[in-house]
Amino acid sequence: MSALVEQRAMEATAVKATGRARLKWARILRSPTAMVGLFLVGFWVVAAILAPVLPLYSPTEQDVMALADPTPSAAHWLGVDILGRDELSRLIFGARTVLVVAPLSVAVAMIVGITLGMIAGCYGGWIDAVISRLSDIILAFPVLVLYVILIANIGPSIINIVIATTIASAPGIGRITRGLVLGLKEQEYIAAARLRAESTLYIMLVELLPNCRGMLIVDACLRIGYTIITIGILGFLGLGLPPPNPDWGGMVKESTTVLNVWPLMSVLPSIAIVSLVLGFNLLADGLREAWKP
Amino acid sequence: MDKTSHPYIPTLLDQLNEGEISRRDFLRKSTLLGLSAGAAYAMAGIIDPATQARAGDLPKGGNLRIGMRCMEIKDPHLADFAEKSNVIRQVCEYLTFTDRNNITHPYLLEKWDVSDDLKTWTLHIRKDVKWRDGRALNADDVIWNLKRVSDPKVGSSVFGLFTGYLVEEYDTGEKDDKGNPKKSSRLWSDKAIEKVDDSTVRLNLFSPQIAVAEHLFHYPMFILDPKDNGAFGPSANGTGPFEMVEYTVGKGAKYKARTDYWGGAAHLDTFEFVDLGDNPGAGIAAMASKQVDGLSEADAVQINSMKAFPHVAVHKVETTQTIVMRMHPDVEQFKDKRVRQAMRHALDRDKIIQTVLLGAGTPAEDHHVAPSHPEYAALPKWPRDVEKAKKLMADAGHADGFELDLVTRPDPIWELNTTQAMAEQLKDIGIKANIKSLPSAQYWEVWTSAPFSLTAWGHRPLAIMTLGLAYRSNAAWNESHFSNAEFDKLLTQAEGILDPKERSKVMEKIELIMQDEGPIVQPFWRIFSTVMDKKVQGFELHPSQYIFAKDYAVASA
Amino acid sequence: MAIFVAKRLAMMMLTMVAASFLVFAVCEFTPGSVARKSLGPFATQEQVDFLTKKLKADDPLLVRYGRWAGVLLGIIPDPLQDPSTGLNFKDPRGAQYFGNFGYSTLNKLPVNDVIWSRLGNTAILAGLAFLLIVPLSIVFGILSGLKEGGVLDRLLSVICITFTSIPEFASGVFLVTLFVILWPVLPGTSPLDSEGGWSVPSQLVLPVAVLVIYDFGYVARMIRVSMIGVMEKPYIRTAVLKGMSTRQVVIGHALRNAMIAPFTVLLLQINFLISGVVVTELVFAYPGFGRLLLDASLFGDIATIEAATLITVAIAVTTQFVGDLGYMLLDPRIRLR
Amino acid sequence: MTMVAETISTNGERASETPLLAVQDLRIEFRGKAETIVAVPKLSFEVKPGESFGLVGESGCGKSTTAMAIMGYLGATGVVAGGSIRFEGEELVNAPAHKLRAIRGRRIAMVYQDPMSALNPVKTIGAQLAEVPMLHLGASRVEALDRAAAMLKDVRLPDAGDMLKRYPHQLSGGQQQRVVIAMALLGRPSLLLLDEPTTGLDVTVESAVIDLIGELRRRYGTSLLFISHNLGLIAESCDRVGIMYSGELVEEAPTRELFGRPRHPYTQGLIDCIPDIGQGKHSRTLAAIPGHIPLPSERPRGCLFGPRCAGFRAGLCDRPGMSLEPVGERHVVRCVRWPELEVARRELPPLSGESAAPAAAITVSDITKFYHLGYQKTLKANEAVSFEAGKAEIVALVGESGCGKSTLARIVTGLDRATSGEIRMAGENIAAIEASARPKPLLQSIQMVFQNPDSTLNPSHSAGFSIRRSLKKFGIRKGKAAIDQRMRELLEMVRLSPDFAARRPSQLSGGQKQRIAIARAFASDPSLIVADEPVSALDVSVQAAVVTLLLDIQKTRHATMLFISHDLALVRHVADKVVVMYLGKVMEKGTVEEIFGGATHPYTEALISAIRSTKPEGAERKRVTLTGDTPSPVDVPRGCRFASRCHRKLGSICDREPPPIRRMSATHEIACHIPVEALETPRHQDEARDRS
Repeated sequence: MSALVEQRAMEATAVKATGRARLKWARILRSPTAMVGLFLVGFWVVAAILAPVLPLYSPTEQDVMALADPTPSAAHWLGVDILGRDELSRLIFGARTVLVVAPLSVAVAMIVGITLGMIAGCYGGWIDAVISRLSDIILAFPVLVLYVILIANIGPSIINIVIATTIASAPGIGRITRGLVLGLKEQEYIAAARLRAESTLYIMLVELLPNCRGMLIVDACLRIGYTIITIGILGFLGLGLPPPNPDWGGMVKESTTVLNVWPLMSVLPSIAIVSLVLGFNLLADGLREAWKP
Repeated sequence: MDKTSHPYIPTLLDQLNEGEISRRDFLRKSTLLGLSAGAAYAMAGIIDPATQARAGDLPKGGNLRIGMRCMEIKDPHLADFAEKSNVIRQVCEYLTFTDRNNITHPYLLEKWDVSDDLKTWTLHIRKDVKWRDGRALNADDVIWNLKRVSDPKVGSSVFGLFTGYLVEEYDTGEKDDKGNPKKSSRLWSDKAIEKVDDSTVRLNLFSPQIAVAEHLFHYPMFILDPKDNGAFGPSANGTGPFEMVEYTVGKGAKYKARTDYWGGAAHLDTFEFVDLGDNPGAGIAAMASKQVDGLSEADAVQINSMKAFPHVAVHKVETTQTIVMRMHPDVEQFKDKRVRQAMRHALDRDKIIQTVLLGAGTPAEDHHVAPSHPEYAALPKWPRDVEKAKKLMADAGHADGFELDLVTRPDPIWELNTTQAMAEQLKDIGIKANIKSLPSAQYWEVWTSAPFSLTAWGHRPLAIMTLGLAYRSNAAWNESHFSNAEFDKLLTQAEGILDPKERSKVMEKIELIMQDEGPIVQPFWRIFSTVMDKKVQGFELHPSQYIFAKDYAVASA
Repeated sequence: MAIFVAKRLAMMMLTMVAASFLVFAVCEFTPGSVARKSLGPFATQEQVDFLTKKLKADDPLLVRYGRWAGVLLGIIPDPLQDPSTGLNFKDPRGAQYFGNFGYSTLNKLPVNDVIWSRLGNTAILAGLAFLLIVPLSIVFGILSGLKEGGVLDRLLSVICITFTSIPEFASGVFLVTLFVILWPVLPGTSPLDSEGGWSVPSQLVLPVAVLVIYDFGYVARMIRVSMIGVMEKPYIRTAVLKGMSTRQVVIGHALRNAMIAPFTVLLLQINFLISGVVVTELVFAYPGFGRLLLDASLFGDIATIEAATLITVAIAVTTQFVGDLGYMLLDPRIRLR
Repeated sequence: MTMVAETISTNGERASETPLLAVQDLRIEFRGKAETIVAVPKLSFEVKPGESFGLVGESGCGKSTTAMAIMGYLGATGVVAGGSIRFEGEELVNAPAHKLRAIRGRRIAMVYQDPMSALNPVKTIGAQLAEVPMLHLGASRVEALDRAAAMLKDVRLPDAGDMLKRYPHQLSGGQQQRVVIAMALLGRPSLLLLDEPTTGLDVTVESAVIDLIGELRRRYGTSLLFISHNLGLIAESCDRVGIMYSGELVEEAPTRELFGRPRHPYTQGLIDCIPDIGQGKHSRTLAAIPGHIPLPSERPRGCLFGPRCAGFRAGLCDRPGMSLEPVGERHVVRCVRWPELEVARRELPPLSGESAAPAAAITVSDITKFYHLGYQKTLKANEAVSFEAGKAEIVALVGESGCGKSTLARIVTGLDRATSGEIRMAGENIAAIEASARPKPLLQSIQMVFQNPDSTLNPSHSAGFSIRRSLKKFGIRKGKAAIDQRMRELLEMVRLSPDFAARRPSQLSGGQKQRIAIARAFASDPSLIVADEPVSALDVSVQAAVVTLLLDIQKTRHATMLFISHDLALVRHVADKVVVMYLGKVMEKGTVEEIFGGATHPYTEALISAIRSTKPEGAERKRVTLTGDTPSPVDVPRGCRFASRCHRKLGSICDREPPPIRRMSATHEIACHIPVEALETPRHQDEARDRS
């Protein structure tokens, strides 16, 4: 055995020895990066789930009195927005939207992308060629342009954002999946499965998919982060989810005009976006580190 | 008093003296009837703002930069945004000029004469007006322009204004695909626009119209050089105070003052528009960095942000600019007029003004006639009454309310904010309006077809102008599909009544119809505002958002 | 080599055809007709119908696409420029020439009159950003990849991840607050002329900074991953055990290998920057390509959208091609295969 | 403590001669986040000037880590936690960086396993070589390149000038390793560390590299620290050998002494594990060492080998603090029972039974497999391969990498399809039917044991998963209970306790994974097993156990087996018939006796000769050293495929014409231009011993 391999094995044992029998997920606990990410994401998820039961104002209720001084006060802890709506409530309810739309979009994109990638990787030949070429074409579009053209033309709504995300992300996911499948396809356990008359579908779902899981989860986290940014950008461009539902990007857009007098109005939703995206990015990074083979 | 003055003017003066009409009414009416603005102002005992502006010794020279969207400007007669007309306005001019007090003056005209029946308008063109290429402005030029905007093929919005007194609809005799007779429009007669002599043009109307002078100041109604054939650009010939040097869509416009301008050279040497895009924050940033000396417009929220800048002066003007939430009375939910009434009762207008405009507005009364309109008739106010509104809803069979898409657009942001504020208040009577904010271009596509929508209406000096465009049955811009025979009759009647007192009586009826069964909920009249660097002098904000750079000057630092 | 280039060119053509068709199809969803957009909102329905017929805008999608492609390739004249439309649209280049992107219904100008100067402006912005992103990301990536898990790696990684998590509009907002309002040392907008009292270079600082902040972290992370991989490679051990210093090893052996994989990523940023500038250009009122594209998309100006699409796709495919060539230069293993 | 005793025992005799390298009480730890792993607890040895010292052990025993510690290169987590490493009297542990840099590459140089990855792919050979003299000898670039060229000549690389301009990937594996050796020698080091320098190279290439190392060592007088798992290589290349087990030295002695009279049970076990080329299938069973090497965290008390040792005595062998005890001249051993155990050495029983000539179970005729790689590029993996295997027979396919043996295996199993030719099994031609198109009974009757234990089981599923799946899919048992029952039986058959079924592959050792794979292959009761290098990735001590197990099961199940291997010694031990392949073509086929007996193909001869033996006398065998490397299968020689490397090449006919098939007997065929008589002339080998 080569020294390097031996050394790597030793190091790996040192890192993993205690976690051998445990679930992969448990390894996250030892990655500070992942933990910080998990905390940030968890914070928003919990806030979003609890939003209806928390003692918050309605996110659309307009308090005209508070507009006199929209900065934080006892009544409105984080102040109010440009229409006198409670900022804290809008941030938390805004999390609900983004935490539904982004993961949902990515989930749909993942399903489509993984399916295409699996098919391309497993069957190869002209099927692979067609799928790959189509992916190349879509990937040649700059992502944001794709979003703007799509959303500007089909209009902003949750469904349309899901469609746009799917079109924009599925080729990338497909490509990653295809790459993983091409690597795994030559593994001997796949040959063993073929030799026991397993169907291609079975091989894809049971033999291949679980082994792509790690990479795909990491990728999904990154994509959710990116989709949150994209939703924010669409909101900022006025192509976001329709008002009055709180939308972080839209909140920034609404308040850019009062930046110099009431900076909190745009800074707070910006921080919300950054923290959530950062959470997903850190989580992805931590997972990648923790699951490094 | 002028000999040639209109016979009705003494009556007006009496009414003024007896307090039956306001000063402003007097000014408006008398100038309308051809009295010179200077004379009218003198009779009314106030100082003419035009002379006031000129009175001070404004500094000469320098460059002024104003931040404004710079869109396509291919055909001035097709300009559909005030911004587009502002770009052209520095080069090309109007026959008339309506000042910020809604008083209309002759401009490229020396004066106009109106027949007693308000059907014959004689326009006397100034003889000292020269095109940039040195040629004098003549009647043929004016006729070419008037005929061009009256041609439906050109597609100018002036066409809509002329419809009903200069332009008529006719049956082409052809059938369309469905077998319906094809209709088209044309000037009602060969004599409709008539050349009297080289400097006189006569308009022969088939129905009386008092707003002709105002229509001639409608923003696309530029007088262009026929040689340019309707095209505009840096090389375009104009009568205006500036020559356009450079124009880049989305970037900006540059002008150089003409030394030979007929009205006396502009104070400025050069003038610029700088495109700051659609991001309202950019305007503030540009002002903060002094990259521009002013903005063409700044909403109340922007003003609020900039008023603290030491170098910035805020300019405001009361306008009849407004926004209406309009319903198609032919859709299920709005069929019953009680629903529409309920919606009017549901509105807390002061709260909306406070929230959206930070107070910069006055409550409106759902009939699209503003207190500043000369024909305004005061009616009892409709304060917010949710109980009454709910009862009306229940009576109309909508006790549980209903849910409907409400179409609006994301820019300018005050429109969207108003939509949100109104939708929030409608919730209280059970109407759940799902806001659909469409990009402007798409919004204009569904503008008239969406059953429930918000529309901003620009400033117009006369209420009948708007009412005729927007609420007369089958009118060009009848977005609300409102159709009421009595309303139409009353409106036509009002358009032909010169006596403000008399007209107010008709207007009251019109207003009541609007309040009773009209298709709109109207929250406010907007106070229009903008900012200029304090070094900018001679700037007066025009309610139509018009920029007249020739009047402005910059103090050297 | 010739075969390789030919293949790539063919692929580029195919991609452009497919992409332009896809955009054409997507634009079908936009309400509104070319005729209405050309004539303006106040034209009578009669006039719109006339022009629709004239332009044959009711033809099936494929026919119209074919016609558009024909105009582009200079096979047929641009129907919008036909005098009989009464639109008075005139392209100084003529109505029929190769590369005719047609007439913009938004700007009422030939697309070629508008798009190239905008692209030029954006190229300045993107180019400057790229020039900063490359060295910054390489330095960050290499330094943090040198010793995975080390203090420096942790620190730089946190910076990179945080920066990539800041959307452009947020950093734009932050930077404007700081450097325009609170401490006014930079101009808040970038109209690209110096007459507002600020030099053009000073107007580029903030937009470039926004782009760099958002993008460099991502590239640095890619380089870091690659660098970590390289540093674990046996040939690095070979170099170290030859007696070379860390510096010699990094410069002499690791750098070039570590750049092979991220090279494509780096080049892809050109692509991203050229069109990903929409937000930045909007925030800073920068007269660029991104804003044009946004306006065109919102207006439904198909000619401009298509032109922008073709240009961005061409840039994308070209950078990919350049990426492949660079890849070959960097990695002798795949030379001329 | 026994430190003093150890020092004396290893150093005592020739204390006057200062060692070149003295490693003393070395303790190496890897400090992970979770815990610390002691890779090497306490290790002492030395290398004398001019000496060649071999360090032998299986994977994970710490031999390579030790080498890295000497170079001061233990990575981010590795730490020398105690002891000293002295080189020419200088302490290397915790030496400052500049001092280490001055030593590395100059006074101690290293040759690595896998030369391809040891060379920088983006720099030319010249640039990489020139660095050494420029760095250490103050040479200018031109000078350095001159020296590099000279050194390339010394390592027998042709056309040195051209070679300098090439990139590593343009060189063959053997050439790359020569470059690495040249690089190491350019600094004129006094000590050369060889870390598995030939693992991964084909046997014929390995042979040449080892010869080169020996020659260069004599020429330059460099001391060697030779690290390998291959006892044969060590036996032939080293003066003195240390055997390592789980981080400890268990025995150390001069080579002849160590292999002649091994005292430690582990050393003995290792030697017994290795099939001897000199011995045929039926001479003896392979002795397997039970159990597996303990993880560093699971080291037992006392003797580390205790749990696997037949001579383990509780109370004696599990006492801590075992020391190396001298057992003879310069011979030390870490075993308290060595005197008793030496007497009780095992005699290995011969394997019983002869198989009669059976009916053909599978007939492969004229199988050809071409892969079209692109324009006018064809990879000829197999060309006209024919052979047959009788029922319950073991046919070995032998050859070096690229010979097409694995492709053939894939075609037989249906993982790939033949371009042409026939494979008849039970009368049906299955050559062109891929697995997905094969009927279930056919799939069931052919199963495969794969090469790589790390990829043979799906890491996402439990070890028992695929066995259960196989039982269910082929309907071997119905119902969950019956399937589980059968699975337990199968696990028992491969000597694993039933609770292994629930374990994850990541929790299993390589040997255990291969056992599971064997159980899976036999789950469907196949009549043909294709075993593709089933043990080549395993440690020697485990290899023996797995091979023995495979043979046992094959025998009891009467399954036919295609045994694919590059290891001729193992083949000789396992097979009934042998097919020798080279570049997709069959060179020779015959019974195992015929192949290893008299007349053979020159290639077979080279293969056999390349095998290293631990038997001291083996070193005196005259070797056949082949030149060059196997050509690419895309660009095969026109005539005899082996012509370009053949040491018995007749002349241009070999290059021009495909060789005729020489029928040596009914079962023995050789494809060669050399006439039958010439082929039959006795070879250099001592054949008398073979037949014993």
